[in-house]
Formats: sequence, structure tokens, C-alpha cells
Amino acid sequence: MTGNLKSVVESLIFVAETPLSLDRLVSILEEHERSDIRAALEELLADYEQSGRGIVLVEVAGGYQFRSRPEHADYLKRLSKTRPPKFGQSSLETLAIIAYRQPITRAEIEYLRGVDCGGILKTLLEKKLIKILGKKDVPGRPLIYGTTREFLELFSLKNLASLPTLKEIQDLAQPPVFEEQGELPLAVATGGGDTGE
Amino acid sequence: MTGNLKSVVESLIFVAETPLSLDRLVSILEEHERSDIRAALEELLADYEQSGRGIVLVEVAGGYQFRSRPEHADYLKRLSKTRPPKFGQSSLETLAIIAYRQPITRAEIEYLRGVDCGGILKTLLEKKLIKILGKKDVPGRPLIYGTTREFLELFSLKNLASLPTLKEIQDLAQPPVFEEQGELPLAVATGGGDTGE
Amino acid sequence: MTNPQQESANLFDDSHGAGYNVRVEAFEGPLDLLLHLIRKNEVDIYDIPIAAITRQYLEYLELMKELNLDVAGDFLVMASTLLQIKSRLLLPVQADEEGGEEEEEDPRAELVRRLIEYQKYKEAAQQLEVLPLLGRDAFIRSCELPDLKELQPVDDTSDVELFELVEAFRRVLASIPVQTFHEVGSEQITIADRINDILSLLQERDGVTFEELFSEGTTRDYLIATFLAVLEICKLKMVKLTQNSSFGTIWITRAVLDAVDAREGEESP
Repeated sequence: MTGNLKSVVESLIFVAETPLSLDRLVSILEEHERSDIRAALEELLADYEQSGRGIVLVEVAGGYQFRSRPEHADYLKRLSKTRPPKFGQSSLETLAIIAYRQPITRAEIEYLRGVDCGGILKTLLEKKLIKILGKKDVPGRPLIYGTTREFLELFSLKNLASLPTLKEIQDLAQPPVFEEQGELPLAVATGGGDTGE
Repeated sequence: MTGNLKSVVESLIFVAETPLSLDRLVSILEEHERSDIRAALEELLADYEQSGRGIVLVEVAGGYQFRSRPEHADYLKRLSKTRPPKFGQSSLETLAIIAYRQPITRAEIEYLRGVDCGGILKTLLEKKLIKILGKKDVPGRPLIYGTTREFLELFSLKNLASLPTLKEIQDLAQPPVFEEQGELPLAVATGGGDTGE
Repeated sequence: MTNPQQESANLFDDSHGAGYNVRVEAFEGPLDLLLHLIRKNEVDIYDIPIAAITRQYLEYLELMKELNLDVAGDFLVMASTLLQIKSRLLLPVQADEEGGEEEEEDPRAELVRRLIEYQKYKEAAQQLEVLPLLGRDAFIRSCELPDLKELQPVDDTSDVELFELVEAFRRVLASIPVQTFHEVGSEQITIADRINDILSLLQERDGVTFEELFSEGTTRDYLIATFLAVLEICKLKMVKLTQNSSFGTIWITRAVLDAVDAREGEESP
């Protein structure tokens, strides 16, 4: 039973968002004795103590928590370095406007978004998701932007024509036509059809 | 050295927010041989395999992830503030159809289910359980859908091939019983004794 | 004299008793309901007695209405499909009489295929549900690791989905108070349109067949609207449905204003 209790305690500490104190464990595991829980916890601490495991069980902020072995920090940092581009909402919106309205100038994008987009355009250019297509034949000859092959790859699109249209997305949320017809009595098997108009 | 590599791999999998694939491990641990990393990973899997530990190492969505032992779910529920994911029958049916038949269009799903699925598709898209794969090369170019990595993670599936096998239903398991169909007037139409055969 | 309401109550009561209301909400759609009826009647799925099943199906829709449940259009589409199959079955089988060279497919065949296919995925859905579900059966680490704060979520592939891109665009457009991006909605066929169509047809002719009303349109909306239109004008006693048993075709004719026999009126509302 201690074996199973130890396993349960291990699960709880692993899943908890914050360090779990013995008191907290006791209140969660109400069907168990405090002394048994303490014993399970101590066994668990001993288990994790030995050898150079990658996960350590530490006592912190009045509770217990699993953490990665601090000596491995250099490796763990590489996790984030090889991280693919993560999009903020504003980048995504800008990218969406360019994708759907290309070729488009910065002024047009900013008109649609209502905010300055200089920084975001630069980032998107650096990430090669958009490119400069040329200059527009209007006074001032502003640069015009469009999406790249990398953009298509990011979204696994064959070509720009494979972009879903707005209508296609909106149709998903649209209730089917018949629900808009209001209340219509079903008359199939009614005995008492009393609407004698 | 293998001992330390195993420990590093354990740390990496622990820290990563999503399942880590062998490929990803190899690219992060660039100074190590793929074969060594694989060996370390296998040792680690064997370690976690034995005994009823509270943390299990599972292969899911093409990678490896630490999870709590499912048998302890009842205890762990006491910890979490968030409600467990719950699926209605209609969401599950739609997901099942997409999972087994992808790439699939909305019209095909609706033909199979016999009901409108727009709302459900939208919800599944928002939950990232399905994604738009592009458009089908047929007239009208309808959108085609498929399941996501998050779908595999949610259902603890290694990959799509590990979906439960579809049963071929030959029959509804009832021997045909032929009752006398004699008197079965359809409510809409009068005229009596049609047998519908 | 039959009272369809009582009949429907008896029909379901005998097998489900008080638990019936629960069943009502359990059906996921017309195919689910049909599977249930086939099981309940213990008939061979490959040889569905369409007349009986159709009658029970329609009675069920009526019950849904009595329980104030929404009768979704999908159920009505299936109702008209069943009625079409039924009337096709009633047509004299010409192929057979002419030697059976071109054997027509059983009108029920497609429905049977759909039912079997649907049943397959219904079971698959049940199997999905018992898999260890993340957040229900299994949990992952949820703590913020303070010494690794700078680490962002990682991913094997990009986390952005196409859907999010479109949603982002939609958000942008929604925030612009201009009509520039107005998109033309598809044509909608209303029940009123179809009622008018049917009534004007009946001005020209004495009667139309049920089938021909459905023959022009192939879209779902059209079928639903047509079916609802027929039901509506039946209910208003503007038309009468009759079936000539020797041919089995369902005819829609103008209702004669003078006293309709009450009994008949109830059997063909």
C-alpha cells in the first residue's frame, strides 16, 4: 500500500501547479494517515536522491516540486533556441492581411489594422514569410508586399489559391438555413390540426 | 556517459511543453550520436516501465512525454481547478470520421453523419483538434480537414496508425425477423395496405 | 379512427417506458434514429421494411415536437428521403417486366450503405472516448519552472494553424466599419417561396405528385424547404395528400372547401 501511496504522491507533486506541502497532501489524500503520507514522501525523496537523475525532487516554498537537474540548464536552453517562430496576435493579423490582400502597401496594411506596422513588417521580412514585390505605380512609389514560398510551407499550403476564403470560415459558424425559418409546426401525424384558416 | 546522457534526455522531456521526438532530441543534442541518444531514450523508457511509478513516460503524437499514471486520475482530479475535457457524442463522431477518413470535406462528413456539422467543425478548429489541410481538387474546391498533433496528444495516441481498428459491421447482430407488415398505413398518405416491399 | 398521438405514445412506451425522454435527446441525427428503429423492430438492415420504419420515423418527429424539441432540418431531409424511397418502391418494377436486363438498384441500397457506414463511426467514437484522455485520465506537468522561465513553449512544428490566420483576418475586417468587404450571400430558398410554387402549380393543374415536387432541386435547403412547405400547407388544410393504392404515388391536390370527412381529415392531415 505504501508503494501505491508513494506512486500517488509522485503523481500529485508532478501534476500540481505549485509546490505541494505535506499539509496539502494530507488534505487531498483524506483517506490516508498523515504518518503514511509522510513515509511515502520520504521514500520518494530518497528515490530521487540517488544517482544523477534528470528530474529532481526539491523542497521549495514550503512544499515539494519536481524540477529539472540544474546542471543540465545549458542543454535545456537549446530547447527554446530551436523554437520555431511563434506568432503574436499582431504579427498574425499583419500576415493575414498581406496574404489575403497582396500586393499591398504598408499604408494600406496600416489603414486596415489602424496601427503602425513597421516593426512587424521588418520581422516578417526577416523570417522570410513576406517579401517586397516591387513598387506601386502611384505617387511616392511605395513598396508593395506579398507572401513567400516559406509562408506557404509554414501553413502547408500548395499555393495561394488553397487559402480558405473568409466566407468558407464564416459558413462554418452559420446556422443552417432551416433554423432561421422560425417556428413551423410539423403536421405529419397530428390529429388535432386546429389552424383552420 | 550514457548515464549522463540519459539524465539529460530525461530533463529535456520533462521540461518540454509538448512531446519531444527523437529527431528533435538529436538536433538539440548535436554533440551526441543519434544511436547513443536512442539508447539513452530506450533505457529511460525501460526505467519508467518497471514498477508502478506515479510518473509514466509515454510515446505520444510522434514524441515522448511524461504523464501522470492514468490509474491515479481520481486523486489528481482533486488538484485541478479546470474541468476535464468532455465530449458530446456529436463531437466524438465528427472527430472519429475526420480521424479515420482524412483528408475529408465537410460535405463528406455531413453525408456520413446525416447532420449539419458546421458548428462542430468550427469548435474543433478552435480547439485545434482539427485543421484545414487545404482545398480539394474537385469543382468548388471545398476545404479539406484533418486531425492535429493536439488531437493525438489529447487521446494519448502515438500516431494515426495507432487509432483503434475500425470494425467492419456486417450486420446489426439481429437475425432478420419478418413480421407481417400488413397494416402499416403511413401517416401522411391514406390508402392503406402497402407493405413497403 | 386512429389517434396518431396515442399511437406514437404506445409505440415507444412498450419498449422504453419512462426512460423515453432520455432516448429522445440521445439521437445524434436521422441516421442514429433510423438505426435505433431498425434495432427495435429487429429487422434485417439489408431489407428494411420502409413503410413501417418511415411511419415510426415520422411519429418520432411528431413526438419530438410534442416534447418541444427542435426538429432539426436534417431529420426532415431524411423524412423526405424515406418518403421518396417508399414511393419508388411502390412503383411497378418496369425492369423486371421487361425481362430484367437493366436491373435497377434497390431504392434502399444507398440508405443501407449510409447506415452501415454511420454505425462504424459511431462505434469508433465510442472507442475514442475510452482512450486515456489528457486532462481527464492523464495529466502533464503544469508547474512553471522558475529556473527555466525564459523557456518558451516548444514545438516540433509550428503552432500556427491556417484557421488562426483566417480568424486573424476576420478579426481585422470585423474591426473596420466599412462595407468594402461585403460578400454576397448565397441564394436562400424559403418555405414561403416553395408554398407559393406549390400553390401556383395547383392553380394550373389538379394535382402534383410528391416526387415531382422534389425532382427539380437537389440542394439540401431546397429539399428541406419543399418538405416543410408541404407539411405546412397540409396543416393549413389548403391541400390534401392522397395515395392511389394501385400505383402508390402520393398526390397533392387542392383541398375541397366543403366539409371534409372528419375521419379522413385526421388520417391525412
